[in-house]
Amino acid sequence: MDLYEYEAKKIFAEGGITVPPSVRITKPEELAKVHFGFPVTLKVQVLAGGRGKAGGIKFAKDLNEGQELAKTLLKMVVKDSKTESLLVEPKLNIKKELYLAVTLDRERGCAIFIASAEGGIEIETSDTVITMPIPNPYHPYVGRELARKLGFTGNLLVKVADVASKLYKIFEAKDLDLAEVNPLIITEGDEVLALDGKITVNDDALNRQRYFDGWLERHTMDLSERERRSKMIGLNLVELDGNIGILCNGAGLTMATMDMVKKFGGRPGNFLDVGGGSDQEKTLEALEIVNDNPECDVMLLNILGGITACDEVASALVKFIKKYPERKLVVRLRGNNQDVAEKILAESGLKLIPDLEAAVKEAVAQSTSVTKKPVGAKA
Amino acid sequence: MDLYEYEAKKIFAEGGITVPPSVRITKPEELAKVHFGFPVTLKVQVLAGGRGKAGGIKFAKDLNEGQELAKTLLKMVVKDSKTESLLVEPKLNIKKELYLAVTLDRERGCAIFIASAEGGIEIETSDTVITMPIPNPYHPYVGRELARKLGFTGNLLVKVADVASKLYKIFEAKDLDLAEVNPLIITEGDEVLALDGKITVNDDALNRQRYFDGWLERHTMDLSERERRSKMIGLNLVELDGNIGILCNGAGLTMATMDMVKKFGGRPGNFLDVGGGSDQEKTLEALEIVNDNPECDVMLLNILGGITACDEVASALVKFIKKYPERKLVVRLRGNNQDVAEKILAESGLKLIPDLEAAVKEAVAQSTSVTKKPVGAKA
Amino acid sequence: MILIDKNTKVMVQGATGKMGSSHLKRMLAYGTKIVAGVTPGKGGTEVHGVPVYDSVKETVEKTGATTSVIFVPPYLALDAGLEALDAGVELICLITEGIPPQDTAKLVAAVKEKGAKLVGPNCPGVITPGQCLIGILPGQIFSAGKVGMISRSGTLTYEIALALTDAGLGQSTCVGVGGDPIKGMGYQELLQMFNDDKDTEVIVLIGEIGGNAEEVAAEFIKNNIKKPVVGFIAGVTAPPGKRMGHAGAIISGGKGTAESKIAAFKENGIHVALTPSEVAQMVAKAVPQLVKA
Amino acid sequence: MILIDKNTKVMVQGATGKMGSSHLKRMLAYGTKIVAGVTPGKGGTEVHGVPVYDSVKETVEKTGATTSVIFVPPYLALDAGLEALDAGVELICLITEGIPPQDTAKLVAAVKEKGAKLVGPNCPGVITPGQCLIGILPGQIFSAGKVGMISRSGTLTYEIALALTDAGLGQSTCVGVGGDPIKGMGYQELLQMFNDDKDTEVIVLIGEIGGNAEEVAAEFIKNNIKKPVVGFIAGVTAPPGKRMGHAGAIISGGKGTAESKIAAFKENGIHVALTPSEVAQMVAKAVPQLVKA
Repeated sequence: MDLYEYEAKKIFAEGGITVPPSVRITKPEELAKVHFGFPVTLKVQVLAGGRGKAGGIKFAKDLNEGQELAKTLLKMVVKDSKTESLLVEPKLNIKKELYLAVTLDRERGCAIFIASAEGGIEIETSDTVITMPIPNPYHPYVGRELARKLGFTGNLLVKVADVASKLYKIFEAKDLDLAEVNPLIITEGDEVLALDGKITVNDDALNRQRYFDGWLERHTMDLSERERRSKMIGLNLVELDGNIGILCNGAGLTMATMDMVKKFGGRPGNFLDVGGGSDQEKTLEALEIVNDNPECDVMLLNILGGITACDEVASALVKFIKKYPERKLVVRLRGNNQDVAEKILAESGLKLIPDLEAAVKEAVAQSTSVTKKPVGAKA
Repeated sequence: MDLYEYEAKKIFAEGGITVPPSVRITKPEELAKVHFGFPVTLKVQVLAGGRGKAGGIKFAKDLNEGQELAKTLLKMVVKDSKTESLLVEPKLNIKKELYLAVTLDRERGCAIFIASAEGGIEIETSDTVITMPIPNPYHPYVGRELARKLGFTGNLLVKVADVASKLYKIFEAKDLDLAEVNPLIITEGDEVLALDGKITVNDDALNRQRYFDGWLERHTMDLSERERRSKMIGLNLVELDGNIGILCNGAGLTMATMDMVKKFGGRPGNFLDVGGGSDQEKTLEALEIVNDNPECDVMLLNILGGITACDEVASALVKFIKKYPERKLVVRLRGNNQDVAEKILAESGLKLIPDLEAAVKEAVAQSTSVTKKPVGAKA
Repeated sequence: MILIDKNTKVMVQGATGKMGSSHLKRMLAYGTKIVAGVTPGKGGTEVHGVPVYDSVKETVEKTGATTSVIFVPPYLALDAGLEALDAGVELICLITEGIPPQDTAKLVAAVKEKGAKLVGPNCPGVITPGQCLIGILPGQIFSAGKVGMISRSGTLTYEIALALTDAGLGQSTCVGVGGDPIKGMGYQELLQMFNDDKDTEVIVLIGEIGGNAEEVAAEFIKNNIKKPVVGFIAGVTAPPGKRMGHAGAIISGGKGTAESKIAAFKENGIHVALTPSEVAQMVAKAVPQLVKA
Repeated sequence: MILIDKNTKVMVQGATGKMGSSHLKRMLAYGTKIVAGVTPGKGGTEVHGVPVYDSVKETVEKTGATTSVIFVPPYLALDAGLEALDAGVELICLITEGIPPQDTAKLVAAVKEKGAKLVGPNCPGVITPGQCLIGILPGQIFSAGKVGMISRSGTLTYEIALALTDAGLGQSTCVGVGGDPIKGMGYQELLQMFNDDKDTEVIVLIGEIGGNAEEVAAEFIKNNIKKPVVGFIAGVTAPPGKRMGHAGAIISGGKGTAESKIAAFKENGIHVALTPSEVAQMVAKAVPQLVKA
């Protein structure tokens, strides 16, 4: 779960990291609440990255200019991500900017610091980046070593090290995937502040992080309606721009099926993994979600019944096809209880194709031949 | 710092360990506040152990009997420890009693569980005791292994393990020297409750355990006035029943000096370690405390000036002897700046004995010859 | 074969739960030597005829089990894994999905310290066909032979195993390493084991988008692996920035694409198949002597 | 000699504090090879002519120091100790008093894991007379010779060293293990080192009330130590249940009495002295050839 900048900063502040004073507004007239005087910075609160480049950060010299800017900014959409509010902060005198983040490193299998003495950068493409594995349990000397490697000495070494330690503590205590301060700034007065930040909470930890209870819903507002629906019932849907609706069991098999669709000349319309051991009801819900995509011309169902019973899937299919008799449907089923499934499907006129490549080719053929028409439920 | 039972139980409850309902009273009439009905158990809240044997735990069948008992109990003193209040609890139906504690083990250098399937016992003398080292960081399987070794199965295994895990978490989070539940009881309904408990907070951790801010003063009320005074200025005084007041630098040397006093026929009146590198002022305060003991006939000062400068000590002695010219004082000084000290002392008529055994023998000789008389400050 | 064989003594942690008990039954039916189940508080009972104990330590003492398959819920998995390690279990197969990765990181560190082995989490398990199956793999799809398989995926592995079996190419051992970003055994360790295994003649490596493990493995293969390797990468059509089912399957910051992985394979002399049936064809071509008449 | 000699390169953690800097000066004056001080944020400065660095790692890289004496405040000691360990320091001498014992326990565990050595906490340090002094011991009291000393106490050690020096009995190395209940090196490890040290001919063991380390050591001496041992126990007159200065010096539950320790010494053939000067007499008697003319 990605958090908004203002939420990340609240968490930083609770963890002892200094952030600038700020006011969050959702209407231009609320700008009058600003207590720290002008000029100010106005920043759109969106979940997508690249907000600055997209024009989502503006400076206003007075209230008038600020309110004019706020009107436009509040309506802004950055990479499909809607502006939730604006964060207003004073313009600060910056002496130096840094990048500082904690995340999990796949290769090392542990948390790491990622840092750079250049701030506000695209960390993926910078060549001034330092990474440092973090031992568990954490001890403050690790943060000091990081500050030293960043080239700090004296008081600033101690202060930057302190921020690093606090950032790790937040990362650990809140089960984050990412705790990023970018930039961490040093003011003319040698104050160290988090000027902007990003936090990603690990989705699997949400049920034990009571702090985030009830947060998920308002952090999924950038998802499509079907993606949200899937998320709520525990299915993983990713929408694509093709016309073959795909439904498989298992993430790897779903991706491989999409890839084969493309290889044989088709265009996958989505990724949908119904997971292992899904029952009739869940399979039916998944079928409905794929069906609801207006771009979907053909549906390709690929179930390798290792643990999943093919007959359960077949029964769901029969119900589905009764409701949507005009839906083009290519079914590949193989594995557990395949023979029973075959019989069930034959009765409702559905052909089962046990060979995966044959099934994919059939779906592609149907998708390129169909004339587009809406497929609704049977009246 | 030892806590009262009611404080320990409050901490247990905050840590998720079930304790019986209770009411704490400081006056007999407050017994009317009891909300769980009679019969009840009345327990004196004292810092000393052995309260039960001393008659500090009584049962009352009704309010009348309870108030009568409370009157007596509130005045009770157990091993020099004054009753601070009474804890009133319902009488429970006990199916089984256990002993369960977490403490640090010197030999293994880590925390350990100490447990016994017999509760309410003198753990030092019991032969049914299980000890188990606790890994750091802690994980709940350790508690389950303990419960299993105690002979539990089924639901009780899970419940007792859960109490063990919570007890360790409290021990760690609060920097305790000892977290003891004795007895931990199992009721007829298989509820697991801490019926009595003892907590010792590590004194060195008090400055980082904000929870205990301000607790120290009311937990030292069993100390003598001079022991408290010493504690407040960071000196370690232990009062004994002899008549030779002892003041040394270093704990080991102080004990060795006491031992020599005894070996040569004298009776040490106290243990007082002024510590390493004490200055004039602190040395003077220490001299005053020893001097204030009415049993003290002779004072023996033994300073081995490794780091401590002998001349600093000598200057303090000169001031002291001006204030208390009649005080019998044997001074052994050796080490750093011994020559300067010797000169300073000679001027005020004090003889310095560099040999330890000679000094101890001199103090013993003086202590057995003096006629007792109070030594006050010079008018 | 590697990791497990017909003599491997296996316990199941979380044996009395719904998933644990149903897979315990399947594993038993397959012939796996399941010697015990472990569920705290259920000691003394039985699951499908297998005795249940309260702790791993007790289980190890009483049964000599050296391997544990774990089915406990996500937030209890770290504790279960550490309990197994502490009791001296040598191989842990962690099936559970949805473990917070900081927990996994702690378990991985402990596994390294003890010199034990961890497969998973979020994995289908390990099978040495005809001898031993631990986890949730469908045994009937696999057949004994000389192909070693390593995969980040579950059903895709079955699909490829099916293609191999259909083509008469049995497997020595198949290891599903799991779809999480932080995990136990990785490609290199297993590649080395298959390289050193006399029963394996060719290795199939099934990767997917996310991270750079395949790129690293490709170079490792070039420098260390003497046996032919056939690779497959899922996710050519996956869009960037979206998690594709597995926690670890995500292209982020332009890294972890299928193109990059396929290129790395090709540069390092690894055959790359584009469909499951192509995997079987390439294996057959690489080691024609393996194909059963 | 054991642990330290004239070639030992020593750093001082907490070198710019009041205690750290004054003892750094004393150690330098004694001849100890102090190569650096460490204080985060003070890197680039000097203390008594010795360069100060910001981290132990940097210090090790730049000076090759293998030993660290730590003077930081109690709540920072665990971090300082772990920093030293992580940077590869082999011997840590932790002077700081008042460290919460759960912190010490964590440090002791890390020391064991790394195979390093820890003396202290709450200890006076170590001296190999005439060669190297680390800690706060008064160097002028000691003299070079063949007596190895191990002690839980500070000034009592000086008293006994003084008696030995006065009697012409110099010391090979003296180690103050510290007065805390949880600590680094203990009697057995040091006894073994002195036993194996060609420069040591007799060992003086200075114990005190609290715990049972002396009882355990007594049996260890009987079974393993070939050199004569003279023991001394402080606290014969200490009352039960009272902490006598040192955190570890307490008789509790009837355990840890001086009587018990003295009895254990005697039962295991260890000479027991009752006063500091008696220690010197017993050493002289045990190894008369050592007494200087």
